[in-house]
Amino acid sequence: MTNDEMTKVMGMKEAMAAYVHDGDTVAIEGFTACICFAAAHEIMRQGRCDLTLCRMTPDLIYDQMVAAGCARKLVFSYLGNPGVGSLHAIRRAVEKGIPAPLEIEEYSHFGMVGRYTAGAYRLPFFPLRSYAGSDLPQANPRIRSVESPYGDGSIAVVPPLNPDVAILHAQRADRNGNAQLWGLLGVQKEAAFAARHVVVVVEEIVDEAVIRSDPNRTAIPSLVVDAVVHEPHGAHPSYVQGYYDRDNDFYLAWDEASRDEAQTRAWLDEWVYGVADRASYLEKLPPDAWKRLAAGEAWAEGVNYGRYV
Amino acid sequence: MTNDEMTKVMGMKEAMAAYVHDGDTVAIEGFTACICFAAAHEIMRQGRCDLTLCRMTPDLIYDQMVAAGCARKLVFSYLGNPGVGSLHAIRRAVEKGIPAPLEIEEYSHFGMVGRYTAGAYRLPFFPLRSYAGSDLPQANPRIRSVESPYGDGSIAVVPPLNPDVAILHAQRADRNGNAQLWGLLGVQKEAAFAARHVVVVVEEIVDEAVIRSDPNRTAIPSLVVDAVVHEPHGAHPSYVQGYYDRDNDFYLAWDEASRDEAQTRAWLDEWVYGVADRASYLEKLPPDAWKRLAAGEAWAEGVNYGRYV
Amino acid sequence: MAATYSASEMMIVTAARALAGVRTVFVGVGLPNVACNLARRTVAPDLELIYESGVYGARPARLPLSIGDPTLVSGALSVCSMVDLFGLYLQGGRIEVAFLGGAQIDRFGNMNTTVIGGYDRPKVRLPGSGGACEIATNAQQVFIVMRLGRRSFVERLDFVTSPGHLGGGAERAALGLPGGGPQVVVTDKCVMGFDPASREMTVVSLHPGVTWEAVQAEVGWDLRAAADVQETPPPGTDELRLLREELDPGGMYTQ
Amino acid sequence: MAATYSASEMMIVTAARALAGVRTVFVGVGLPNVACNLARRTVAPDLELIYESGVYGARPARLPLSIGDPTLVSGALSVCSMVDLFGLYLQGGRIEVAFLGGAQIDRFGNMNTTVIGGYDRPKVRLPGSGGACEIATNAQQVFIVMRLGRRSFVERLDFVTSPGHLGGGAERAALGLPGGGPQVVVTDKCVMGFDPASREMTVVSLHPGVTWEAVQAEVGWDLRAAADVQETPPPGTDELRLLREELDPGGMYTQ
Repeated sequence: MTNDEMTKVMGMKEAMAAYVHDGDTVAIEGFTACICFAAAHEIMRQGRCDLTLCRMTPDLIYDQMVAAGCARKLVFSYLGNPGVGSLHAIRRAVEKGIPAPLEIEEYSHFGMVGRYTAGAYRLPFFPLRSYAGSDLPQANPRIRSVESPYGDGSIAVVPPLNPDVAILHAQRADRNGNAQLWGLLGVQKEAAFAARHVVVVVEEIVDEAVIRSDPNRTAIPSLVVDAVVHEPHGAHPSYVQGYYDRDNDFYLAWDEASRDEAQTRAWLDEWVYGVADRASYLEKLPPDAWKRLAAGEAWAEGVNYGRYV
Repeated sequence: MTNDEMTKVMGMKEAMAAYVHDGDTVAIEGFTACICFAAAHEIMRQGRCDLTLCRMTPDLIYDQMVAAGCARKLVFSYLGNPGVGSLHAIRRAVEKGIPAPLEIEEYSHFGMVGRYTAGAYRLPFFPLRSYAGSDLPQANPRIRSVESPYGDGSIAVVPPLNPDVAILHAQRADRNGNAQLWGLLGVQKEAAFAARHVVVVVEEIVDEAVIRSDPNRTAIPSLVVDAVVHEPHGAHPSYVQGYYDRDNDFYLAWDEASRDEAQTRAWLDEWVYGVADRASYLEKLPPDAWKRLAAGEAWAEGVNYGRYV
Repeated sequence: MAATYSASEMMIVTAARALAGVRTVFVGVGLPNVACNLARRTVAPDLELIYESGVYGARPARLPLSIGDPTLVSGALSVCSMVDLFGLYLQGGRIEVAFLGGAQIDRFGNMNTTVIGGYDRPKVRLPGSGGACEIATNAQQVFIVMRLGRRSFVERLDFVTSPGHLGGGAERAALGLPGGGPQVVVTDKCVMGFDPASREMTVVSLHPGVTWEAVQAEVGWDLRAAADVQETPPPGTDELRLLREELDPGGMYTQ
Repeated sequence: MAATYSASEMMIVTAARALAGVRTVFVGVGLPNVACNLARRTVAPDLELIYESGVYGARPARLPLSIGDPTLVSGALSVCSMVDLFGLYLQGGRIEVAFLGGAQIDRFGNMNTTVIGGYDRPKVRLPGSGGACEIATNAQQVFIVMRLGRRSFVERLDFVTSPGHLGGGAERAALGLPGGGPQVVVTDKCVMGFDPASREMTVVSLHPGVTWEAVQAEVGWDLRAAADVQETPPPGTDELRLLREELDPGGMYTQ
C-alpha cells in the first residue's frame, strides 16, 4: 500500500469510540475558530464521563460537556462566552457544585500555550514572563519558577501538558491526515504534537497533491494523526475561516438556556441527545442558515514553489 | 501619512551604512536558502570590521566576510560549504590564525535556534534536550543547565541572542516591511524579532493588498522592520524558493579559490571589490545564468479567507 | 452646538483619544475593542491593532463580535500562532500600549478578573486571566477602560489576577516586571492617571457635568486628585458619527 | 548472474536496506541522503523523509545538493520553521530513525564532527555539530553510515560532539538521554551492531569478499564479532539501476 492509498478516514462515531475513553484527558482546541462541536456532541452521546477537559477557552463546547456530566476536571485559562458573557453551566458547577463539583486547574493564556508547547517539545517546563505579583501561583501550585543560570533572576514556569487525545478542526486534510489550517492558528499545532492521539476533523478531504502544493500551510502532519473525520460544518456554531461565519444566535441562545438547569437539559435533549449525528443536527438549522453564515470570497495571492528537477 | 504611503524602502548602500557599524553583532540568516550575499558584499565594500558574525551555517557568505577581514568573532553551529566540503577561509583563521585569529562561540543547530528564540521571546534562557554527554559545554561555558522544579532532572539551556542587526532575505514585502516567506523558513522570524534592527531584502516589493490577502504567510511584520531593500537575485549564488535555483558552480569555484590566500583575494577583488553594486555583479554572470537557474512553476492551491462584512 | 452623548460614548471617545500617536496597541475584549477601532479611524491612523488571537494589523470590516472574529483575520497584515503572539509580540516587548477592561481594580491598578469571594468556593466565578496576566506584565504601558462603581473600584481585591503597581512606589520594578504597568484609567465619569512617585491612581479630569463627589461615591477608597484637575473634552460630532453609524451601529457598547 | 558494484554502492544499498519497514527517518547530509532516498524507492515505500532544514515528507525530483535543496521543499507534505523541526519533530520523540554520517566514531558509537587535535588550536577544524548532537540525543534509534578507516574508527575521540552509548553499558540511559542511541553502523566493508549489554560495536556481517582482517585493519581498537557473523547480501540489479540512473547519475556518492 503506498501513501496515496493509505487512509485514516473514519466516521465521527467510530473515531470518538476509538480515541475517547472514560477518564481520559481530552483537548478539543481552536481559539474562537474551528471549535469542533460535532466531536463534543458525539462524545456526549456516547456518555463519556470522568474526563479531564483541557482548553484555553472552555467556551460553549465545554460548558455543554460539563452540563452533560462528562467532566471531572477542567484545565483552562479563560472561562467566557466570547463577546456574550458567562459560561453558566461551568459557573454553577464551580460556585454551587451543581450538577457535581468540578475540579479546576487554572492558568493564563500564555501559561496554557506554554503547557502544550512543553508537552509537544518534550520539555520538563516552559518558561514565561508572567505570574509575578499575581495570585495565580497560589491558586495553582503547578505554576512554579526557576532561577536563570545566567545570574539575571528567576522566571515562572509551567509543566508540560500531554493529553490522551487532541481533537482539532481544520479546513482541509488528505486521507492520511496532513492538515492545512488558515486564519487563527491558536495552539492547534502544539496540541497535536503534545497529544498521544490526534483526531483531525475537516471541512474537506483533498488529494495529497493539494497538500503537497503548499507544504508551508500544513500545520499538522500525518506523522501525528490517528484519524481523519470528514464533517463539513462540524465547527458550527463557531466558524471556519473562509468556509462559514460564527452563528451568534446560537451563542446568545445558549447564554439564555444555560442560566437554568432544566432549560439547559432541554437544550441538550434537543440539539445533542435528540439527534443521531451531525447530519441530523444540521438538518435542524433554519433553511437560510448557510446563506446567512456564508463567508464570501477573498482569495490569497498566488505563490510559486518552483519545480526543481 | 497613511500606512499605504509609508515606506521604509532604501538602497542597499544606504541601508548597510545606516544599520551595520564596526563592532556590531550581525546576523545574516537563511538556512541554505535566501542567503543575502548582496548585503554581505556591500558590508565588505564599506570596509566594516570587528563584527561579531552570527549564523547557524556560516556558509560561503561568512567565509568571504572572514576572508575580507570583517569579523572579530563567529557564533555558529555548522561550518560547512553545503554539499561541497569545508569553509577554507574560516578554517585558515581558526587553525592558523590567518589573516587574523578568529574568536569562535559554538553551539549545535537547536542551540542556535534556541538562542534566537530566547532573544525574540525576551527569555533569560532557552531549554533544550541536548549536550548531555557531549564535550560542547566544555568548549562553550555559556551552555549551562537548570534543574526542573517538577523533580524530573536537569536540562541544558542556552542564553538569548539579540543581534544589533538582522539581515533577512525574503520573496516579497510591502513598502512598510511586511515580509512573506515560503519554502525553508529557517530562523528568519526568530532572528527578526530578536534583533535590535532589521533589514529585509526582497525579490519583489508588492502592494500592501498582496500581503493582506494572505496574512498567515507574513513571517516578518513591519513592526520589527527598519528598512526594506529591493534587490532581485540578491541571494545568488544561494537560491530563493520559486524564484531561482542555487548556482552550484559558484559554490564549487569558491571551494577551489578559497583554498589559497592569494586566489581568495583575487576572487574577492573580482566579485566584491571590483563591482560597484549588486547590479554590476549580476552583469558579470554568464548570459544564460538565469535560464539555467530558472525555478520553473509549481503554484500553491488556492486558499479563501472569506469576506466578513 | 455641542452634541448630546451617553456616558458610554464619552468613555469610549476619551479612551480612543488616549491612543493619539500610538503605533501598536494590544486590544482587549469588549470596550477596548471599540475604542481602539475608533482611535485608528481618528487620532491614530497609523495604529496597528494586535489581538491575542494572533492578529497583527487587523482591518475589521465590521464590529468584531470577539477578539477572534474572522473579520479581524481577513485583510490583516499578519496572523500567527498564539505562542508567537504571546512570545514574539507581547513578551518580546513589542507592544506600546495594551488596552484592557476589567472586573475589579484597586488604587494601584492591580486587577481582578478571577473570582468575587474566595477562590475555592467563589460567590461569583469570573472568566479568569485569559492573556491579562502576561499582558499586564509585559506591555510597555497599560491603559484601562471600565465603568466606575463601588463593586469595581475596590479598597482590596478578592484576587490579584493581573499585576499593576502592586503595593505602589517602586514595587513593580523591584519585582522585575518588564512593562511599565498601568498609566491611565478611562471611566464613564472621569480619567485617572497614576502618581509618578506613589503610583496611586489620581483623578486628572472629570467628564463634563460630573462632580468630584459623584466620582468619589463610586470608588471604594479615598480618591486623590492630580494637582490640576481638568474637564475632559467632550466627544466631537465626527467621533460620535463613526461610533454610531460605523463601529457600533447596534449600540452594543455605546448605550 | 551477480552484478558488479563498487564498495560505495554496496554501502549505500546496505544502508538503505536497514530502513526496511521504517516510517520516519531523519536524513543527514551526504551518504545518508542517498541511502534514505534509495530506501524509499525500494524497501520502505511508506518512508517519510525528514530533514533538519524543516522538511517532512519530501519527494525530491532530483538528487538534492544538500539537506536544504529546493527540490526537497517543492512537493513535500509539510515545511516548518527550524524551531518546530527540532522541537516538535525531533525533541518531541517523533523520529524513528536518524541516519547520520560522521568524521570520527569510537567503539560505543560516540561521534566527533568538531575537531581533530585540540579544540582551541585544532589540526583540522571540522564542521561541528549542526543538528547532530540533538539528533543523537533524541532520535528513537540512530543508524550510521561511514567508510571504514583508522582515522575514522578510533580508540579515543579528539572531541565528543554527539553522544552514542558514552562509556557503554547503561551509561546513556543513566544520563537520561531520551533516544535509544546508535543501533547499526554500515560501512564500505561490513555492518556493525551494538552488543545489548556492553553497548560495544560488534561486527554482524562482512560484505562479500571482505575478510575479518581487512576490517580490523581499518579500525583503531580490537574489534569484537557478534556470535554469528554473516555475509552481507550483495546489491540487487534494481537497486543498482536506481542508484546509477536516477538517484546519483553523476556518481557523486557511488564511485
